[in-house]
Amino acid sequence: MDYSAKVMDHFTNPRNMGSIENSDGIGEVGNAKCGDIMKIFLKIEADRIADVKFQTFGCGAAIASSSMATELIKGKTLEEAWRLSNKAVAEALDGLPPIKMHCSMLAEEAIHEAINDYLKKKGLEPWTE
Amino acid sequence: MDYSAKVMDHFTNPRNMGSIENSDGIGEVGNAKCGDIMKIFLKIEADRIADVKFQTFGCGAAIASSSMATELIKGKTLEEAWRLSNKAVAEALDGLPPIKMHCSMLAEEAIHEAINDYLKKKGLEPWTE
Amino acid sequence: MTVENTAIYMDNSATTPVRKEVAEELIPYLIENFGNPSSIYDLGKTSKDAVENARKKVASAIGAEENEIFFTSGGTESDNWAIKGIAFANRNKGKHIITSSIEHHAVLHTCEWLEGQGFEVTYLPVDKYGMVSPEDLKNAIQDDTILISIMLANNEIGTIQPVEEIGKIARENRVYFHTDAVQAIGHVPIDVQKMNIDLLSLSGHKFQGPKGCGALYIRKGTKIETLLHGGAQERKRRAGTENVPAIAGLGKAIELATSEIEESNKTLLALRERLIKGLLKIPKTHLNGHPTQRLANNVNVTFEYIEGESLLLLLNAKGIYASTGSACNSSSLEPSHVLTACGVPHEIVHGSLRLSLGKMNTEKDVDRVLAILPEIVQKLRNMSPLTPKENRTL
Amino acid sequence: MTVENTAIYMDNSATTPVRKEVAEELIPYLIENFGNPSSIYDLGKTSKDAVENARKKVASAIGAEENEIFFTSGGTESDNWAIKGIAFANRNKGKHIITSSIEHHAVLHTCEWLEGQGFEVTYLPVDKYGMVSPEDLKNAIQDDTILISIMLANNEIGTIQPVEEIGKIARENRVYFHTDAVQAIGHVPIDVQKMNIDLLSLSGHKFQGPKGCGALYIRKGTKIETLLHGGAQERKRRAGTENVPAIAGLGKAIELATSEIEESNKTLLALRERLIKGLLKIPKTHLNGHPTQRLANNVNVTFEYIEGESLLLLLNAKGIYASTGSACNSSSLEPSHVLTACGVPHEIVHGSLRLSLGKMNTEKDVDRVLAILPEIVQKLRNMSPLTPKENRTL
Ligand SMILES: Cc1ncc(COP(=O)(O)O)c(C=O)c1O
Ligand SMILES: Cc1ncc(COP(=O)(O)O)c(C=O)c1O
Repeated sequence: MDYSAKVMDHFTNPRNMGSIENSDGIGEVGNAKCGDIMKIFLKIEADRIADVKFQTFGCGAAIASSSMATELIKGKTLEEAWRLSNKAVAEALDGLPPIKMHCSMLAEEAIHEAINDYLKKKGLEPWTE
Repeated sequence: MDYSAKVMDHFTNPRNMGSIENSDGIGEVGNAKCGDIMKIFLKIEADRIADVKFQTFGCGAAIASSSMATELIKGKTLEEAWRLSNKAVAEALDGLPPIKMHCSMLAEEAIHEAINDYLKKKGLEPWTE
Repeated sequence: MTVENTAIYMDNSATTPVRKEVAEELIPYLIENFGNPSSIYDLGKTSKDAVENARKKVASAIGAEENEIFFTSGGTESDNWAIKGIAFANRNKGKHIITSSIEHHAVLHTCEWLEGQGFEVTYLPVDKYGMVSPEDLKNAIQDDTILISIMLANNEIGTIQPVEEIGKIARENRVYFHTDAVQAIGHVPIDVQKMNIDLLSLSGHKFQGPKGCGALYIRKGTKIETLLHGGAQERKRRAGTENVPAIAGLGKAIELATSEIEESNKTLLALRERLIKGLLKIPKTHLNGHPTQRLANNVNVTFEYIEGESLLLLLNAKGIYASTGSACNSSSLEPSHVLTACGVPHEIVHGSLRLSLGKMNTEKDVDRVLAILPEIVQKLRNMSPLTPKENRTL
Repeated sequence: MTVENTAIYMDNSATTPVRKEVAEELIPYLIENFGNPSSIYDLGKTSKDAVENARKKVASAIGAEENEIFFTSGGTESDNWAIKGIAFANRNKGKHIITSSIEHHAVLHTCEWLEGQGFEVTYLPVDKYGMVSPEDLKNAIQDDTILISIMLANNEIGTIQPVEEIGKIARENRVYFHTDAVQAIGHVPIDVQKMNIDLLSLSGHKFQGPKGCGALYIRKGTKIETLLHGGAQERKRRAGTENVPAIAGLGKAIELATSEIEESNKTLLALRERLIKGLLKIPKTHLNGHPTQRLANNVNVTFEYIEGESLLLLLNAKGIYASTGSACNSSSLEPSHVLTACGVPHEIVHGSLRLSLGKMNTEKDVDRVLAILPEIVQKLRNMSPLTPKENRTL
């Protein structure tokens, strides 16, 4: 597999792996049938991502994308986190094989789900764009 | 090419190669289009083949067949010579590749032609069987 | 085995290293004896002899006659030729082909292509062990059935089909029988007479022969069209300058592999059982394929909750080379059609691991794999959102 | 050159020995680096890198992009794939194919097979030098023409076609243009852009690469069907485990061959002209093919009154390896369709001799051939009933 050193590093030593008890928002995307499930746990403080953890069932790219994406949004405002694109995740990993780009998509979507879960719990309108 | 040592010997050192001035019978078969022409010259004395020569345009098997066939009929009676089959020529050569069996056919036919040429010149009925 | 000493190669169903004896057979035909077998001169004759000598060895390895063996560029070409060749040559007789749902893609995608050309294909189901049922086969045969193509042994799960029975049914119904024996050579004794096989595919690199070279056995009298048109090689049925070095190597390899089947299977079987027993100690682990009717070198298990590609990457990091049926490791992003056909649920298919043993593997290798795997599986399970609490350590 | 020292190999258009540098490139992939390029682990990666590295070299040798190069089992498969692949993929657009009457059988027999599948084929005539006329080509193009397949250089007579002009005509008429460049690689500089080539076949063993390995260049965006169905190799367009050692060797060979064209052609041209000049001193001898638009390594003459196979046998006895277009030396018992298409009378076609030069040939070799040939020709002429008195010495 043509993974960059960065991907291999984040795959082998994933950052922010695990779950958060009493998290403020959870996003879960993908399905086992396709071989990829990504679950993101957020701890929000003052509209900022105070902590983030992930659990991933999936390939090296999926795990590395989860790890990198959580690193990239940690400490950011919700809006900044929302704007994290899958391309940015892939770039931060020094690229992904074309066939694996959907893994970075999954990370973007999981973050969106988690943020909206938080907003919904707070009784706010979920974001769409 | 899968030629036997016998074929190679008769090809490289053909016996009875050449022509006979004032021959008693000449047989020529094959055509240049197919790549094989065999010409047999007979000298007949007292219904026996006193001498025989050949000229051949053709492959190794054609030349070897000519050489072997002429060897086999030299000194024989006309009837004996007539009965020389292509199989006998091929066998005497320790076999021919299947694709080259027609070359031994040619030798048989050339001898038949030459004998009939002789018979016709003598005002006799040509043989058919 | 010359992979760096610490590495353990357990992917022998994917490919194998060329054996030393095979390399020695092959190399002289690269530079010294490089003649074209079609050439009339001595240098050509040397090459032709090498090809015919190899043909003899292949024939004798499967109980065929020399003039029934045709060299190809590998298992894929052999499968394509057998199936398309029979289909095109017999379409006035019928348009129906029977195969199984666990064939190699070289068979399945060829059949699918033929469907686009107006042929009708029945894909027989298999049971949970990957076995085709002879009853199902009988029921599937139609008046216009022209070909049955069922593999001898499966490349993913190692299941060995009841080929002799299938051959008998084919013969009774006067339908041509093709078998993909690519994985079986060197593991299952083959006799095309006894097994009523009309066409058989094999591929050199699966039994320590060279890559890019295989053969198709075609029973004398079989009506089949040519796949590669051109020169008069292979008795005008398969064109192209012969790959002399590879053919010579394939001949040597099949001779060695088939003469050593008994001995080699004994060793492999012991390793296989040791490996399976150890693997099944890992919780939530299942064996795929048939428990006994399987290749002596094939182990295939699924670990619940985890995905195979990441498993392979972690194994690779430890110098262990294996393969998986996960979609994430396939360029088609489809999970193993074989495991799926065996009824393994999709989410579990992704957690499959194939360890295919070879001549070079030792008991020590097996034990090392068994020592390393549990912690890797656990690491991934701890990472997975699917893992129930009781299977987590973190 | 390691043929026994006394032997002179002048049949380089039939095949060539693998070059030392190529063998060195190739051999490590047999035993050590034997991994399957589709495998995820390091050993697979090494193989994949070798394949991609070779792909780069092939691409750069013909001015293509890497992802336009697909490895095959040789020139024959490349020709079959190009022609059948285009035909099947574009048959809704049209059923007409144009080729020439002097193509290699890999092209001609493929076209004939397609005629049986409902396609229509125009076989363009050639002039006495074996040249296709661009005017003829223009006139042959119909509304439903989907493919033009004209070889770059002929394997028997070495004639080089006006490919750039043909490419231009194809482009102007929006017809795909395939060229069989099997004999041209390493002798004719090729640029698929400048020459407007859409598909190009090549074969490793014609330029000191390995046998059983070739490539097809397919211009990006070309609508073509797969010929060998199966696994996802070669970006899902050509299935089958990659022949890694051979592919690595082919890459090295094409790099060497194309980088040395200028130098090598200079040497070969001098040898060729020396040889031709000497041969034409033998009475009733004619040069076949074009006097100048020909491969630097090709000499093809006919000697009247004699037959080629027996000529080759006598040359072989003297350690000279060559070839002929005589029917007697072909398993089809058909004389050279190329010489026949050039208008050489049948009886004379049989007396043709091809001497194709290579890297290993020297001026000394040429002179030895020129010393030996006249007496051999004379020996056969003395034996032939066709030889007129004035050409006999016996
Ligand atoms: C069962 C089976 N059939 C066919 C093939 C195709 O063989 P190859 O890749 O040598 O063309 C393989 C291996 O990939 C196989 O395992
Ligand atoms: C012009 C030409 N095309 C195609 C081929 C076929 O190549 P191969 O025999 O490597 O398949 C050859 C050589 O035999 C050739 O000379």
